[in-house]
Amino acid sequence: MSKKTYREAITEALRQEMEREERVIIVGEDVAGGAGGSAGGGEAAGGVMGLTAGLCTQFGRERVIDTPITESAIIGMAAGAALTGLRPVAELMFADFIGVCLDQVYNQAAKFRYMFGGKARTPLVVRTMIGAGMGAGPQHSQAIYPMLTAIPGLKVVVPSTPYDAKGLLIQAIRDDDPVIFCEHKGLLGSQGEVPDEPYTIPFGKAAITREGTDITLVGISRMAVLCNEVADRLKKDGISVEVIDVRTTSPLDAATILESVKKTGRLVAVDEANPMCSVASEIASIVASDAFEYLDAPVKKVTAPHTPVPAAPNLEALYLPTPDKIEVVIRDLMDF
Amino acid sequence: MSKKTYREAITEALRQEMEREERVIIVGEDVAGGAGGSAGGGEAAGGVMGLTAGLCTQFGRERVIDTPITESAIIGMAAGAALTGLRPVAELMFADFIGVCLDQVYNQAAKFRYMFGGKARTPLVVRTMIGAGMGAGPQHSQAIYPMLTAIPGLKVVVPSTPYDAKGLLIQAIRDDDPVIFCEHKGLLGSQGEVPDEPYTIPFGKAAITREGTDITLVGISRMAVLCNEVADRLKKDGISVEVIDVRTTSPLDAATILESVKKTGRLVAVDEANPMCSVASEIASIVASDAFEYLDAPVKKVTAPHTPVPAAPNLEALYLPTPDKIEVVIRDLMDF
Amino acid sequence: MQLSRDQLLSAYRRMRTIREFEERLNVEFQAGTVPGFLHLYSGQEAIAVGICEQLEDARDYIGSTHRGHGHCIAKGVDVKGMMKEIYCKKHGVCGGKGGSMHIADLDKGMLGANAIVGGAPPLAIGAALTAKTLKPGGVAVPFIGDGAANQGTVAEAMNMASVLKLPVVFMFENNGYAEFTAASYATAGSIEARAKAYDIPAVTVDGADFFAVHEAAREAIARARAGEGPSAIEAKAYRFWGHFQGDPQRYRAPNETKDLREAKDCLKHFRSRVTEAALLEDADMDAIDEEVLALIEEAVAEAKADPEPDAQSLYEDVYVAYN
Amino acid sequence: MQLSRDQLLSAYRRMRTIREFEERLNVEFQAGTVPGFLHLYSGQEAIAVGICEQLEDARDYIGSTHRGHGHCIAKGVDVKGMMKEIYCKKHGVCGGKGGSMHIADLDKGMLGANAIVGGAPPLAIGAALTAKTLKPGGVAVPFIGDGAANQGTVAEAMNMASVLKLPVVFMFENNGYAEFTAASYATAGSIEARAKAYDIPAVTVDGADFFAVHEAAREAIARARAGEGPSAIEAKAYRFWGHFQGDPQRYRAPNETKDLREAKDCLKHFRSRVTEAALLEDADMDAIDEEVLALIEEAVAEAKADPEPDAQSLYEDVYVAYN
Ligand SMILES: Cc1ncc(C[n+]2csc(CCOP(=O)(O)OP(=O)(O)O)c2C)c(N)n1
Ligand SMILES: Cc1ncc(C[n+]2csc(CCOP(=O)(O)OP(=O)(O)O)c2C)c(N)n1
Ligand SMILES: [Mg+2]
Ligand SMILES: [Mg+2]
Repeated sequence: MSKKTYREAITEALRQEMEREERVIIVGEDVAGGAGGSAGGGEAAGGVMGLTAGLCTQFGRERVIDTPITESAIIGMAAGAALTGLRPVAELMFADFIGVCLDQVYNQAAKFRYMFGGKARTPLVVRTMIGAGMGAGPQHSQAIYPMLTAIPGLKVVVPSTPYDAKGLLIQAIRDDDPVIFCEHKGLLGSQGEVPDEPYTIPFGKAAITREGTDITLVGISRMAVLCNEVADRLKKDGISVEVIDVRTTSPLDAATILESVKKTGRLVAVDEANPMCSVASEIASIVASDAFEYLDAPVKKVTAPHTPVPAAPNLEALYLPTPDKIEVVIRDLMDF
Repeated sequence: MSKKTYREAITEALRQEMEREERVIIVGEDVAGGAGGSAGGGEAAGGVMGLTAGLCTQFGRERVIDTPITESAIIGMAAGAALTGLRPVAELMFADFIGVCLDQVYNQAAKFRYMFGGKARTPLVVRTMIGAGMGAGPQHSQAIYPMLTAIPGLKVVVPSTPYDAKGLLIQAIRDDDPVIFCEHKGLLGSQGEVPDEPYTIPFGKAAITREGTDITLVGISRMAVLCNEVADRLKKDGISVEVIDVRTTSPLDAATILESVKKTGRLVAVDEANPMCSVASEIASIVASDAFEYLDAPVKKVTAPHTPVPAAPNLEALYLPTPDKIEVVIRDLMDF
Repeated sequence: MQLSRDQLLSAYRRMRTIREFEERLNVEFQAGTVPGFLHLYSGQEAIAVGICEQLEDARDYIGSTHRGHGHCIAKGVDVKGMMKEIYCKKHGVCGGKGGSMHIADLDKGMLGANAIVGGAPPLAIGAALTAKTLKPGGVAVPFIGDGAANQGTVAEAMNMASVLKLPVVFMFENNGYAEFTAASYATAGSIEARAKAYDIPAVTVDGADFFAVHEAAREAIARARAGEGPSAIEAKAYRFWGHFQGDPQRYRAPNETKDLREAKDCLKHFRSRVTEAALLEDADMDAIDEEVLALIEEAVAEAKADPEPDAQSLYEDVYVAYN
Repeated sequence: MQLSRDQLLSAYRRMRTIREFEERLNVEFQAGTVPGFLHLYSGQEAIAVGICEQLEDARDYIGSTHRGHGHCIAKGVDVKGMMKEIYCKKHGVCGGKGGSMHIADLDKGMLGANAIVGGAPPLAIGAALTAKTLKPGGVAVPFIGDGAANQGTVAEAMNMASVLKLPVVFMFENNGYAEFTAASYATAGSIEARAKAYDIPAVTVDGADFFAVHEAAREAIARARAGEGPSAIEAKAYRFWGHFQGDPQRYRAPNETKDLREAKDCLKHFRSRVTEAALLEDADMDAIDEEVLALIEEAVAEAKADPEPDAQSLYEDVYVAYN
């Protein structure tokens, strides 16, 4: 156990799984970096955010494969490799780029097993960066996991802590189904205790990160961090908030959420995505269906507005859910 | 006014708008058909379903443009043309193909106006075929509008009758924002009264197709037809069902739905899409948030299961929501 | 290269099986017994068989298209299982959940028909990556129509295969049409030139000539197995039917398909070549014709008799495990 | 073709403006005053200017990339409005909502920088379709990097433009790198050959040579205006900075950028060409240098002083009308 950043936790998970299993390979743009450059090759970057740094040196360019900028070919190649015996971890640099390769994810990888009558295994992991807050503008800041959560055959992982990032990524790599692993760029530098040895965290098991009795607050990815902050803040005012970090949006741990709401009678779901057809909407609909009798107040969600992500930092700050916005909704519900 | 099929209503809307406005053009695969063929060109098909039949003869190949099978280039070209002064209606043959061209829809066309500070207009229409029930298999049968509904900057239209198809398509063509127009393949042959002259139906205005007082049933696309059937059936048993056909999922007419639920106290949302992050979930979440005090029973949705669409007709029939399945949920709620 | 008698008989059997399978499906489709869309491969048999006869089950892969029956049969997928799948029955190779456009058999290295035009080439290069990494000498073959050749995924797959020197043979089947649109209209320039522009050696052959395809494929496969990277073959092909069954083919000159069946039938071509060279006798092939006829007859009968998939299977096999 | 004195001065001014704009942004970025990602165009000025000087505002269009400042300036977008946009301020050309990677000015025929690699070429052919339909003689120019050249969208756009004979000039800027990866590794074969494989006439020129670019562009534009369809130009380009500001460039030989600034500076090349040929004098250009310096100085000062966008604007302009 030692303090590590989210970024380090991810790199460590990749390294340990590559050490454990030869068939784990990494493919993507600049995942090694420097191929063909005038400096004479060698490891140049390890990804734009350095998350695969050092892996090419350790495992060689046969297992850490730089590709052209062709996401359909990257994800498709990884899916085809997964279908035939490798365990590829493909990097989709920014999740916003899903638009140029969605077919290979949703019509191909996610459907193989079903379409082929249960005979396929597709141990594919797509690591990708989500989220706003870095001034990266409308095409590099989106939280696109809701549309992926909707896709049968896919699993969607949204870790909020270094500990979860490592354990869930190792699970993703060992998992025999296609997994989208969403790394929030606003969390890369965040720190936490992370065991040095490999471990897995099962999919579909939410984490209760704060116990409480007055209201249930469900957070996704970086929003879970905000939820904890709000819970700690409100505790001082005597409002007991239970915080649930979903960890994976597919499978979604409805049981833990429902159990909590049955206790608290109130729900707020916090999602960085746009509001319509969001995971927050999904959670709200499940609670309104299956815990209706226990509800003491309307079911609420806090999300980004129905707008693209603006480039201007002041607008981007307004765009994002914040502890203050969440607090207002909670206080309203407590007064209901 | 005369009886027309959904298919005829669509063709008529296209023809009348092309007659009215020179800048309206059609692009897509085989929208004319027969280009370069040994029969010596001429109009050969008018789309795989014949929805653009006759238009090439009337308006010429300059305005009804056959393209290669390259959906990114088709939708992107149409978006670029829309941005610069044309009013293109692009055909994405099956909605399932969104996977190979999503970027041009969601990162490009839908974001132009916002990213460019309000200076762009993108009068783009993408007509596309959705839905299961024809034995077309997992990659030709999906109801993918939820992921499109989530996208700010886009409008999503889901007509369920010939009347709505014509009025909403004309509105779509005259609209200055990008619109996805979802034609349900199971409705193409359905008939109804349709005015012969052009008319528009505004977006964001749901239709109350059955008035009732006991329960609100909201349907999307072909599901609205099923909802009407259920309402008629239950009327005989003294259950008064109000049916709302959303007509457009973005904008979504929350006001009409909320007003109805405030009257009935009960909601079932019926969606042919997979359950997670569906439009049904969105509707349920809105009702649980904004009409909570009026609810007498849990908020329910009836959707496809979290599986791909199976090819086998018997499984496909099980996959789809049916009047029987809807009826069971309603009866349960009435007993609540 | 001179093929052995056994090789010739095997090739003829596969081609004949495909033809019979497809022609029979047409009859059944007209009778209304086959669900879904149906795209027949009749006329193109020499292409699938010309290359697949040189592939192995365990280490070689193919990626296919919506017009995939011929590719499947050529790669050794069980004909009866295929027929049941096309009928969407319980014992179909995909349990009835895939249907005509999704037949796959991973044990045979068959990565699936694919209802997304251009969907398979990225997957096929992935199988080539597996071969390169785990199965020395293995090769992957995506089949690509003249229409599909325009999809961006195909360009991307060619570039990737070239950059990573993957053991791939891009097998283009230019049958002159994509749906109702001619390749002469929609496919600009030349497919062969496109491959070459990615530094991929490419040749063009007559797809009605089994021996021409076989020879081009032999060289390309050898190159791939030797670790020298991808190749491409553009086979001129002849689609005897419409795009799908039910297509009235108004875009084609009235006699076009009839003429093609006369002049460009790979089975006739094969038969005359091998009999003229006295490699096989008509009787050899007549016997195969009979056997194949019986096989397809049985396959159809069994498919019709097979039960529908169990209701429960709707929910099965979405995931290996969802918890 | 011999350019007039005015044309030469105009071209020099634009190139110098781009260079100054970018070099100053680097200084400001290092000082931490610029938000977001920053991809500078220094070194490639002759390419944007070589073609855009021959385009008109009203009927000619360009589609750009993440490295779009140079394209914008060359197409006549207001420099001060651009600077404010990069600072994400209220009076930026996109109201601060686009930032560096999304600068657009439709009145100038500038269809937007684009943060999606390969995003713009499909849009540009759409503008070409508009030109063909509504604006006779108009032409559209997508700029495409060596990395972007591999994206499927680019292949699709080339094929579509060729099939529909659209007035497009595909302007490839091969600066040898896509991020940290060399074109020699990732871009197989030849870009020029790729265009030709779609039946698109193509040439390769030295992008440091304004006159070479100008001449190739002149021919391509003339072809487009005459209704003869698309052309392509591959310009060898030289990226003076890293991929983005902050890139330590470990993949490049230590002296590479210094050497390029010596040997491949389009401004130096231009100056020596025009002075040797006695077309302009050093003093003419020195004067422009001074004016440009002052302009950029002002642009930065105004950008810094400009207010942030109003909070309300977060919700505005998602739609023309949502009801
Ligand atoms: C992405 C996508 N676009 C369009 C289609 C519809 N479609 C199915 S087959 C086909 C024509 C394919 O032509 P080609 O590649 O030449 O193959 P062929 O049918 O001649 O075998 C089209 C347009 C599809 N299935 N997928
Ligand atoms: C679809 C997509 N993939 C990847 C990226 C990340 N990215 C931004 S610029 C770039 C390199 C582009 O290289 P090139 O086209 O040569 O242009 P240059 O940077 O050299 O001007 C990459 C990979 C992106 N923005 N969009
Ligand atoms: Mg074809
Ligand atoms: Mg480059």
